[in-house]
Amino acid sequence: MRKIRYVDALIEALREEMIRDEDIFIIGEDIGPFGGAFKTTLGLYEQFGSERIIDTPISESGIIGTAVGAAATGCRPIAELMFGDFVTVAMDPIVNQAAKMRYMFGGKLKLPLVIKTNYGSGRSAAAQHSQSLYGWFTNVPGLKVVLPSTPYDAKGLLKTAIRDDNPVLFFEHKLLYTVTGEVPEEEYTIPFGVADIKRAGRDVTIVATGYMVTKSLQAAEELAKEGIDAEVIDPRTLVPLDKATIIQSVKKTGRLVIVDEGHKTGGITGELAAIVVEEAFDYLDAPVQRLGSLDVPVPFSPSLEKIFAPSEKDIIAAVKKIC
Amino acid sequence: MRKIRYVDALIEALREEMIRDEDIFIIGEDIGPFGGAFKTTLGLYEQFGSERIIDTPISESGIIGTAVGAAATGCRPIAELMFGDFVTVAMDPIVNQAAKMRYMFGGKLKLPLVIKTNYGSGRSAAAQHSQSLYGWFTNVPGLKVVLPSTPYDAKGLLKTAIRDDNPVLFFEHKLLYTVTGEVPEEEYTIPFGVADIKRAGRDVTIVATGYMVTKSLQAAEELAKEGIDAEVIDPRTLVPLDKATIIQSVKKTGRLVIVDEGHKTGGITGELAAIVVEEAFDYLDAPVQRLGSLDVPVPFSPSLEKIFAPSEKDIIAAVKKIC
Amino acid sequence: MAANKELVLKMYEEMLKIRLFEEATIDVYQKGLMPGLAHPYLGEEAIAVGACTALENDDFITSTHRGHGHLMAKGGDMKKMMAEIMGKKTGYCKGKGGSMHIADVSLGILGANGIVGAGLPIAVGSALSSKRKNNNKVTACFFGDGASNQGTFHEALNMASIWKLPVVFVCENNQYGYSTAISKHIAIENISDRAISYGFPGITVDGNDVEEVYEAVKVAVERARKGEGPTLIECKSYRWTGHSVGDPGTAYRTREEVTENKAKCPIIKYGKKLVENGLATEENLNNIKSSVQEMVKEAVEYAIASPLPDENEIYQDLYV
Amino acid sequence: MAANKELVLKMYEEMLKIRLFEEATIDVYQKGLMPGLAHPYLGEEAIAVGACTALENDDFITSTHRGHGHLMAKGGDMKKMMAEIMGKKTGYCKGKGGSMHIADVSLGILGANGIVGAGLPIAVGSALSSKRKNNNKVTACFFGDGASNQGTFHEALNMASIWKLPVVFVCENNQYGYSTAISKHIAIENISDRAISYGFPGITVDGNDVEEVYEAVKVAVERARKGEGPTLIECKSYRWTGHSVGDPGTAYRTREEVTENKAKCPIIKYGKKLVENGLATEENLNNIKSSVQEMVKEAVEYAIASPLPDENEIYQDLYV
Ligand SMILES: Cc1ncc(C[n+]2csc(CCOP(=O)(O)OP(=O)(O)O)c2C)c(N)n1
Ligand SMILES: Cc1ncc(C[n+]2csc(CCOP(=O)(O)OP(=O)(O)O)c2C)c(N)n1
Ligand SMILES: [Mg+2]
Ligand SMILES: [Mg+2]
Repeated sequence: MRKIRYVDALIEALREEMIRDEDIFIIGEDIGPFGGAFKTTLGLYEQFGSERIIDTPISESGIIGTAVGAAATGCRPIAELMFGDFVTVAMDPIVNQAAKMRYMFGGKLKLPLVIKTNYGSGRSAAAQHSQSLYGWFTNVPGLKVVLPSTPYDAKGLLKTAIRDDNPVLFFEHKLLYTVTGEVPEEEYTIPFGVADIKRAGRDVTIVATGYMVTKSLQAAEELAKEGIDAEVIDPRTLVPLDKATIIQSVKKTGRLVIVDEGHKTGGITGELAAIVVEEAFDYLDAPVQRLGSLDVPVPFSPSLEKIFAPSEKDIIAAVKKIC
Repeated sequence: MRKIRYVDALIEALREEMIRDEDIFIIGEDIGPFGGAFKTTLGLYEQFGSERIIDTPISESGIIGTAVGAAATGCRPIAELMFGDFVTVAMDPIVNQAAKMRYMFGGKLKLPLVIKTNYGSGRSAAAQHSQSLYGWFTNVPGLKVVLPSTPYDAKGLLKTAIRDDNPVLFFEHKLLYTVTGEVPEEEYTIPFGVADIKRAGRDVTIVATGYMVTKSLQAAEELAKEGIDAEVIDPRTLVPLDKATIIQSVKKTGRLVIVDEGHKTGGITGELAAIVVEEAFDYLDAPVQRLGSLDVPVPFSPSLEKIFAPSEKDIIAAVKKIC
Repeated sequence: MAANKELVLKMYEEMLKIRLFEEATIDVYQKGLMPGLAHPYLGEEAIAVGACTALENDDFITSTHRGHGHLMAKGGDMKKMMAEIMGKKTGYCKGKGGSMHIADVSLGILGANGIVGAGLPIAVGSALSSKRKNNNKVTACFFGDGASNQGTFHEALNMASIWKLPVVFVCENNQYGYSTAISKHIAIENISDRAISYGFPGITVDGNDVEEVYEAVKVAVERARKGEGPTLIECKSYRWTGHSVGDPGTAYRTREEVTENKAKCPIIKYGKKLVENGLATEENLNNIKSSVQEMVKEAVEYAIASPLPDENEIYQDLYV
Repeated sequence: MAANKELVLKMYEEMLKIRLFEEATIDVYQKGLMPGLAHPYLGEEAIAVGACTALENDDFITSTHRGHGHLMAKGGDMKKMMAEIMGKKTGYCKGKGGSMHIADVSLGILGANGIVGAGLPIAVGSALSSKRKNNNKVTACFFGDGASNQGTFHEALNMASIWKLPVVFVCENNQYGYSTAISKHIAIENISDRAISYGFPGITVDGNDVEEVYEAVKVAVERARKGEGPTLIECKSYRWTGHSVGDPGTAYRTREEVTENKAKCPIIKYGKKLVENGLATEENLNNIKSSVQEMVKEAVEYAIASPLPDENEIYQDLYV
């Protein structure tokens, strides 16, 4: 199968969907002729023009609020935030408007809206351009939260996000943009709420999100050399969450390591651990291990940043602690 | 000991601290002559005047950003958000500025800043005026998060918050404002990071936050009649968190129920459960039970809102499930 | 204007509907039949009615926490509104939203809103939608003087301007944001001057004069439909009641000030004008009043008689 | 102005310091010595220098992502800056912040900022602080044309206005927000007109003319110190480089446009003027240049020679 980059898989999804449905447009900062700060819309302006690839002023609340209003009136907007850290300047239209309008209005409208952004450390971009803030949104009913970890997933999940009639937050990892992977030429979508077993194993379950899937797979290869057979599960969508696949795996392995790039405290690893404890308590042979980023703002200097997020080594150590 | 209302205990703390320290001022909407939408500053304007009780335009980002700038330059501002739901319009100055400035700047400044607001359902205020959003901030290193559950705690914790040199988020429950409780006349403060055992017990540990402490204590009384002796622990501050007291209790009881008013999924109950599983796995005799609000926006109608947040009955049922 | 008898009587009736409906909501509140609160529109009827009369049925509006007037003027059903305000299953939102969250997309009503300033970018969005779909629809965006200090005001007006969107920004300057007098929150005389920042027209009109509002909005709507972009219309008005039904509204302003402003009642003023100009007789007006009274009474009865939502409905209407 | 020889030479030197420092940061980036990115201030030197020269040492500034110029003009230490930009332990923030997060409170520098528009309310806060403490300090708030579309701009200017705070809003209109030309994001000619929305003076000056900037800011600072409130000063300028060191800056504008604007070089222009007016000789200017070159060289060497932070430092400096 052909191999393409994560970012190109995303652009392909955008392009195919925009051809399919006239109601889709993209709105965001510097996404037009410039193609986006991370080149996530490269070439789309040339194909679809300024009416469908809309460059905005620097006004994130305005951008997301505009997308909400457009979604409420028959369009299917895709709003791009240049960095995931900028959700802080647009929380109200996401949390108090998009997530709640349908419910508050008694089901009177639908909001087919995708908010597309990136996250993650590793590029020396410091504390305001490196965060992994998606955890917050798992605590906001009415939203869906997607974290693709491969080019294949990126394309399939983005198409599903665009076709979904609910507001979807789509978080891309900056370090994945240039990673290549197999992506079929033919059309496909990936349903939400279906976890992917990225590596089958018998001894321990590693549930990992986004870029941490890559790290976990690397760790699993190392562990295999030492005779530990890890199963790596990528939930792909945090909301809806495929609890069943995770629970089933834990019932098989009896051991669970959770790896996420959000700060450990108050992030999604707690929720994932708690679910397993609630639903598979009797199958757990050891305490659940959670790995998250350190509980400090993302430091700038490479010597500090490199120990900020969970590493392959950290994952291996966590697994060994319980295997 | 004299009994006063939660709201009056808060005002007393503000008054005493403002007398003690000239650098303190309060800034927010309608907090001046009007005394605040929840009367949380009543009488302070008369005493301290418009220079120290500052009414603002409706500009929450501006208000919190202003407080950050004032804190960075030698003042000790207390910023009030009229409803906790409005953190959505002020996330950036809280999360990207206040929480990170000291760290990003290499420890170059301190930000003695309190952001004071309320939370919670139960007043038919619907989806945009009833949320319990404090969980997000436990995932933001650099902030402290306080949830007082009694008049006594309200006063003592607020004084500590005001004297803290770090940004503190202080969440008051709307249904507690008019609740009375014992508050000594003499000066006291309550240290952060020290949980309070609101009721000692042997059979099960209930960790509850804010208004859920009240509900849990009621539940505990009911359970006592049936011979179940519950220990009710109020962490009081979510950041810093007194893990030791919780762990110790669980080691004693072997059973844990967590009760919080945030939406269950992605909220703080997962974190609390995970910590206990990590640190007291071998002492747990039953799966941890988590109670949170339902995963829907807060509905308006009383017939729906009354089943939204965990009730005494829900708590009793959760305890019985594992006792 | 004066020529169109049907229109002027309709405007009179619409204002009266809002007036009596709001009096009824206050009554309902005082009787303990309303869960939570509501923000009465009393005294501001000419704005909603003048503006919505200048719109077509399928045009859009965005509303605010003080939304009853806008909803009604845009065609909202009184029964469903009152039922919603009481949290009933038969209400606009099946009881899930309440006073601050009523919407009816079929009437172009994109929702009241509990977050001050949040409606402005949403209005930009619906206007962008109309422009993209080329369907000739205009959006009227209502918001208060207090809301004009929110960042969203600035962002929305700027975006509407650079894209020349079909939106009319209707600022209801009722002199207060909650307890805060405008002199304490804005340092300029006319909020309409803020349009200068975006390069489109801004005008100030008498918000107690329904025809003046209507004419101004009509011009702006035409401008919008022609693709010439947005207009900011400031309607100077006064909030008769406290901020919400729970607020007497007397702690931060004098009774004299209130009385003085109530004397400018947009409805009495308009009624007089109609009679003077021979467009209506006292009897006409009285008949309208009786019929509206009946309507409101029915709405209240309907709402009271309606059931509360069933508990299992709590999980419905979240995701599509 | 022309009378004060010391001052004019100082301004020339300060501009040159920024210029050569920024050229060095680009060089450092190209050599792979800089982690992450930086946003060069090349071409805008006259703004930072003109503005900061009009300030006292203990006045405050808030800066932006494009902050090197402001920091240096306010007295920032070149060595600590370069070390920080390289992520070194000896840097201003011990390597924790990098180019976008340098602060030095002892010099009144309240921080560069990675969030566009976030500095404006912070500046209002420090100005409020000064007013409360009655310490006569003024805050200068730097921000870009792009930032003037953020909601925080609106909220901050309004708050500063109603409270008559001692703050000077310095808008660096360098014609672009990232790749977006100003004509695409603002529909009016002069951003300074936005002051009308708040009722305080707004003026536009030539951002390539350091004395014009200086004079305008001086007037505004005096006004601020007298308690008369804020001023908005728009400095028309041009961003010589791409948005950041990683952006060639040629995809969205023509080379001609860049060349044309570079011809207005504020430093060459000012040097010429000084020589023409007999305030400096070519030799003076060359001497300044040599000494600044030396300074920059030393800063780079210092930064290169400095160690990276130790891993255990990651937990330091979070809470007091
Ligand atoms: C973001 C936000 N801030 C504050 C409030 C609380 N609040 C509700 S209405 C209101 C006053 C609004 O004033 P204005 O915009 O003039 O509208 P009016 O009430 O006068 O119609 C305030 C402060 C809110 N609902 N949302
Ligand atoms: C809230 C926010 N939105 C977007 C960005 C990305 N960004 C950084 S600088 C910039 C352009 C800023 O333009 P302007 O304010 O004119 O300053 P300039 O770069 O021209 O100095 C953008 C879009 C950001 N850092 N923060
Ligand atoms: Mg008002
Ligand atoms: Mg610019």
